[in-house]
Amino acid sequence: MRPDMRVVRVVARLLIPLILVFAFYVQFHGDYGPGGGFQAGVIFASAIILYALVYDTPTADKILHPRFLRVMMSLGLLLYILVGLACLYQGGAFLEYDVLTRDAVHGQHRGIFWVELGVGTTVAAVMISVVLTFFGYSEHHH
Amino acid sequence: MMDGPLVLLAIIFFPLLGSVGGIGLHRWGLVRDGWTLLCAIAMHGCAWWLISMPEIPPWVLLELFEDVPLTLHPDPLGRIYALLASGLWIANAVYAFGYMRANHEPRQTAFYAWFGVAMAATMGLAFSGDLLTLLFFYEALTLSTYPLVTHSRNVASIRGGRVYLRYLLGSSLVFLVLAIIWTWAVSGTLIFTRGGVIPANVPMWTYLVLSILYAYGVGKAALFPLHGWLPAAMVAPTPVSALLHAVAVVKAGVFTLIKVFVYVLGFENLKLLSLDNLWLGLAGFTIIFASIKALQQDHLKKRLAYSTISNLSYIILSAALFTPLGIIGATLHLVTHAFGKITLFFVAGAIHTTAHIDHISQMQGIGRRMPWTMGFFFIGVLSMIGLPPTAGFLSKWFILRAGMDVHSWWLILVLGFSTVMNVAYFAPILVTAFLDPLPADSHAREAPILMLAAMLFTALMTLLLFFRPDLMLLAVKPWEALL
Amino acid sequence: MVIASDHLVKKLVGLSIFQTSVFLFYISIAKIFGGSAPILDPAITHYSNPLPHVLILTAIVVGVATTSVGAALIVRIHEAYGTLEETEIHIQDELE
Amino acid sequence: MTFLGIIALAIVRLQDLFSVVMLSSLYSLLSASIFVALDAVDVAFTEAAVGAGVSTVLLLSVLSHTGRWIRPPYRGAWLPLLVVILTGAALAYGTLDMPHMGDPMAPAHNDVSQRYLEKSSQEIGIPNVVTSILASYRGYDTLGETTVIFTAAVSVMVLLGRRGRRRRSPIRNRGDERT
Amino acid sequence: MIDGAHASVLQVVVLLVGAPLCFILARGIWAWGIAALSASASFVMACAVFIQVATGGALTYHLGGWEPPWGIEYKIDSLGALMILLVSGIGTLVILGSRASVEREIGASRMDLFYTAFLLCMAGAVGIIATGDAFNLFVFLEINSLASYTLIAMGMDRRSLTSSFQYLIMGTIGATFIVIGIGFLYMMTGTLNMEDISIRLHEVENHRTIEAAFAFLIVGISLKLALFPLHLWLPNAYTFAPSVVSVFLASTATKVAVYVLIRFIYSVFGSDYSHNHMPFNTILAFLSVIAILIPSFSALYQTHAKRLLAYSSLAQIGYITLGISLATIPGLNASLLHIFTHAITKGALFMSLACIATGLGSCKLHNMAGVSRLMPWSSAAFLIAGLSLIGLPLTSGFFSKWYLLQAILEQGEWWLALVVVLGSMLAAFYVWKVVETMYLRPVAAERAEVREAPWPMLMTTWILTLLSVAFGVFGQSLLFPWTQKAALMLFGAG
Repeated sequence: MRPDMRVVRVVARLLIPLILVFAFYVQFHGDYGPGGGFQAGVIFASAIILYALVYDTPTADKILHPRFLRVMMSLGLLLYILVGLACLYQGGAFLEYDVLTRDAVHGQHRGIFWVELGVGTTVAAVMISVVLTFFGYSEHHH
Repeated sequence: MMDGPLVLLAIIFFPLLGSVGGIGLHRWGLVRDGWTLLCAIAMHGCAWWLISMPEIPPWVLLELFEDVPLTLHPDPLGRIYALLASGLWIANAVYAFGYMRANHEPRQTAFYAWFGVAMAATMGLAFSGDLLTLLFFYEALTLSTYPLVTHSRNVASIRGGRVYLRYLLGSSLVFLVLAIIWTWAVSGTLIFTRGGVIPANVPMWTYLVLSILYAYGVGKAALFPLHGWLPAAMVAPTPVSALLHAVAVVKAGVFTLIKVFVYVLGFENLKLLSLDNLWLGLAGFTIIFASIKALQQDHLKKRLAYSTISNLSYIILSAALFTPLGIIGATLHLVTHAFGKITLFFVAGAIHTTAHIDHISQMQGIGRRMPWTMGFFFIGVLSMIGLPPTAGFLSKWFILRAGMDVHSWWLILVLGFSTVMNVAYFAPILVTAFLDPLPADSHAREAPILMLAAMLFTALMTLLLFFRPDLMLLAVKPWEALL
Repeated sequence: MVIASDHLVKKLVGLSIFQTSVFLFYISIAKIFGGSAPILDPAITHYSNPLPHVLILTAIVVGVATTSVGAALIVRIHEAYGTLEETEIHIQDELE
Repeated sequence: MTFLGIIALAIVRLQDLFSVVMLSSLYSLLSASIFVALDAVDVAFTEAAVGAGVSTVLLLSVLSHTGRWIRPPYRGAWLPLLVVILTGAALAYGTLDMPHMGDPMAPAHNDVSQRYLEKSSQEIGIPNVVTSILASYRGYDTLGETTVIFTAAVSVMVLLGRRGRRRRSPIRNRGDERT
Repeated sequence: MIDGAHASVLQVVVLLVGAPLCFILARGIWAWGIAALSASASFVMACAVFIQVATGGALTYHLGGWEPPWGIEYKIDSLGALMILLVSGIGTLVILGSRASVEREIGASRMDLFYTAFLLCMAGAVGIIATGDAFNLFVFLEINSLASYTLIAMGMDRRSLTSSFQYLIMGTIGATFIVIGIGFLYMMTGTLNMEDISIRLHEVENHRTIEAAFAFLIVGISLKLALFPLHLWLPNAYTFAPSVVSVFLASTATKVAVYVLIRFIYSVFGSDYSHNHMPFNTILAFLSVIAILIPSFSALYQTHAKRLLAYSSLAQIGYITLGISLATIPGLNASLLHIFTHAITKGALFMSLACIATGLGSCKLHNMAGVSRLMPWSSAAFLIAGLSLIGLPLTSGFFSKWYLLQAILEQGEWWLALVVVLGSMLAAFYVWKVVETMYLRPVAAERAEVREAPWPMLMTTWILTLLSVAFGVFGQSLLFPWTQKAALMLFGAG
């Protein structure tokens, strides 16, 4: 391993948790400031990608097994749809959050929260798995 | 009365029954053949029954488009045609049994099956009560005869089949469909109506365009330059050439044209617009052209094919006088030529079977080995030329009279010319067959009994129709009345 | 530009540039002078039109999705043909 | 804006894919900054993260094993150029009499968007209108968007996934000729 | 809201649920099971919607409960309902019958991915048809497109990759054009709901921006539609895609694009604007004529059965757009009829080829010699569907062409009629090229032991084949009333 890599790794070690925290902030603060599920997902992904860059892809794969990512991205999408179906179940239209709780605005809040979470999960999982697949492919290809 | 539709159904379904049963019985060749024959006879019986029936009201099968129904409505002409085709099918079936066996043809079951389908299509065409039904059975006939043309599946037959489809399917898909939809556009109906459906106020050129579209849409009528498919179709086994390409298919073409004259365009109108010149021109030219081509052929079946082309144009020529008498003449020739020509094809097939000869130049002296066969050939030739005592004389004479009535010198000229040509291209065959010495290595011998029987029947009919024309005229009466 | 280039990667880049320009066009629709970012605040009266922003957010996502698929295809094409020059690929197909 | 033009032109000309990719990421960074200037903070945020981030990484990883240099194009590209010009002309033609940029009276800023700005506080009750439109008013679009991303992931797995990728023997390559 | 209304969104959602389920917890056959299940469910929903529309008229559904133009609206009229029925019906049939073919061409190990992509593709198509919102249409268009790229890239031949890439570039350009068009429209009307746009357009109708919007949308859609000069991606895509994918794409993809075209021409811009404000009709008619003739000719020279059919598809698109270019109600009606009859016929043809490919492993003509002896049922299906493609009487092809010719002659455009019939003659020739090979050529010795395709594939094939004949016989009562109603509605006359 080239020595300079060690420096990079140390920096990365410090950086990655910060990025993750930031990602969660963006995820849950999206109602008030710019940002939301999608941006959060991307940022989260970027942290992992950074990890995969400074370490190597197999290690990243160990932490986030491709299969696990696969499940996560599907669950994100399903979560979104489930919120919609829940509204149906409550007697509203598809994705009509008002009916989720007695108070319409509160229902909206809840709906948006879960939906954004779904988006975030899917986006993060997709981004990570896509990039890692690219890296991984290029490795066992050559 | 309900038995009208019943008979129609019977006539259309008996051949299909023959096919299906034949496929079922394919293990037992004899039983299968017997069954086919049975169906043919039953069908012919129904055809007689139909002839004896009074006018049957049109029978609507279903409404295909808004106010465009599919109807069956057997008019006198259709009945005559049905009777003719079904009757000759019996003879042809008998002949085919002999021929297919003697030549060890493969896939005989499939052969008979498609033959049955083709007959059914012919019957449907004969009975169709409107242009769309006619179109349907017309295409069905084309497609069901294709497997028969390509029966031997060798390169030549595939090529022949390709030409066959190119001409028949192509011409009908382009011109006939266009003609029919055009007819619908100007008249709003496709039902055959005596005197035509085209309203009086349409301009002359519509008639002109429609005439041309129909003339070339009905490729089966083999008007020049759409005649090429008929020689190409001669790659088929002889029974096919005999029944389908001397009777069913080609006659379906002229039959369609006559129907169009009488029921769609209205021959009176065509006469008024003096479009008869157009038709007479087309037909006359085709006759002359075909006669000359026939002279050049050495392959017997090809020569017969060209003779058929010219005879088809006789029928059109006579019908295109646009007088009742002319159309009667056409009808008569449609019948008589059938008997004569099928005889000739039978003979050609017989020679092919026993002497393995297809070309005229190789037929020296076979008349001595197969006197019966060549005797029948002689009768057929007489009928083609139009000499007594054969049916051909009768119809030619009718056509001449019709031509005289309207002083159509063109017709008389053409007819005279082609008669001379008939002599010119048939006489040499007889000379070669009877007078030339037989080559030593020839293993020609008399044809199998089944084939002889079929030839005997058709030849006798050719004579009979001359001596008892009333039989034929009896069938033609109602048709005459309708015109 | 997208179609012109002979190289698949360039095609893809060109495509994404084209899309980004379209995004710009959309956002320019949304702008209102004197308006501010559409994050509600009692102090502010004029906002830029938020709807185009939403649309473009979606469009960007679609764009990156397309890019990733295209990139994956490029990798595989390179594996299968050993080149990314369209002309060469055509030649190879001709030879088959 | 002029920067963008220059970059785009450079991308067309360049023979070095690495710099092409870098420039394209610079391009999206610039446009992101423009987005900010146009009050589209969310969009800017996303564009920066995606255009400059993810796509760049992807394209680089592509280059990592397809090589970065390309030879100059074989054929002159006049027809495509014509197409591009036509497109540009059509765009210009369309924009000629479109409402002036930033004009609050423009039809685009009619009741529809007004409603979002005025009512969303009561109906949704969150300040970021973009989020409330994204997640609620047009939530179904976002579902679609999520599906698109999902589809992309599926697609990449099909093409490059370990289990997904089928090993092709040279025969298999030409599978269509063989039977 | 009553159930029929909910079904209008559920028919998409079940597919969207099915896809991820397929993706995570399904291997091999189970993937097929889940796909079949959710597709069938979606089909049932489609039937419910259809009945709803048939009895109660057009159906609207406010997603998220926000009334348009603020929220996204689903709007399904008689045409949309019929289209959805077509798409989900064919999709379901294909999935049900596809297993053997997928196993052979893609491999059991990738079935889950395949069926996930397939469901997404289907969901996209249905979503496009159902939505009443311009931008939502774009989103689902992209779902559909991305999924199709994926499916095409799964083909056996390596050329499937390049075809897919070519399609990706073309499709994305088209989609971007559509986005630009929508942007212009939004700029002038400030709304995205199609109905709302068409109402507000009247105030600003003769703005040049609108013309530009029209141009961009038409060009963009034509790219998806593979209308003549923009058709280059289609033959490759159809040829090298996995057989069952070709079936689904050939019978739905372009049809959906035509539907979008019709939506924008009639529902958004309005027939009057589209047909009378610009030389649109003339250009479209001209392109259609070329699209009918040239591809038909090139189809004659193809040596690959699937490619041959792909070219014929281009010609059929020509017929459809020709009907639209007449700018009359009968013309539009004819186009709609042809959309349906051709979708089913072409589906049957490609499906029978899929059967043959499963048996022979190839659809090259020279490999198909004498296949009728080995796979009689598949070959017979091809023959019958082929007759319908040619347009022989009592087949669905004849049915729609008849009305097309009728509409043309009504305008007195006899030469267009000539083009149409010439097209069907060429069709006869290229169909027969295949039939001849299948029936008359001798079987190669090394293929003597090839067996008929498994029954599920044959079932799908024959259902489609029989449908394509049935619509030729009973189309007047089964199909015509619907399309007629739709055409009247689109012209604002009904």
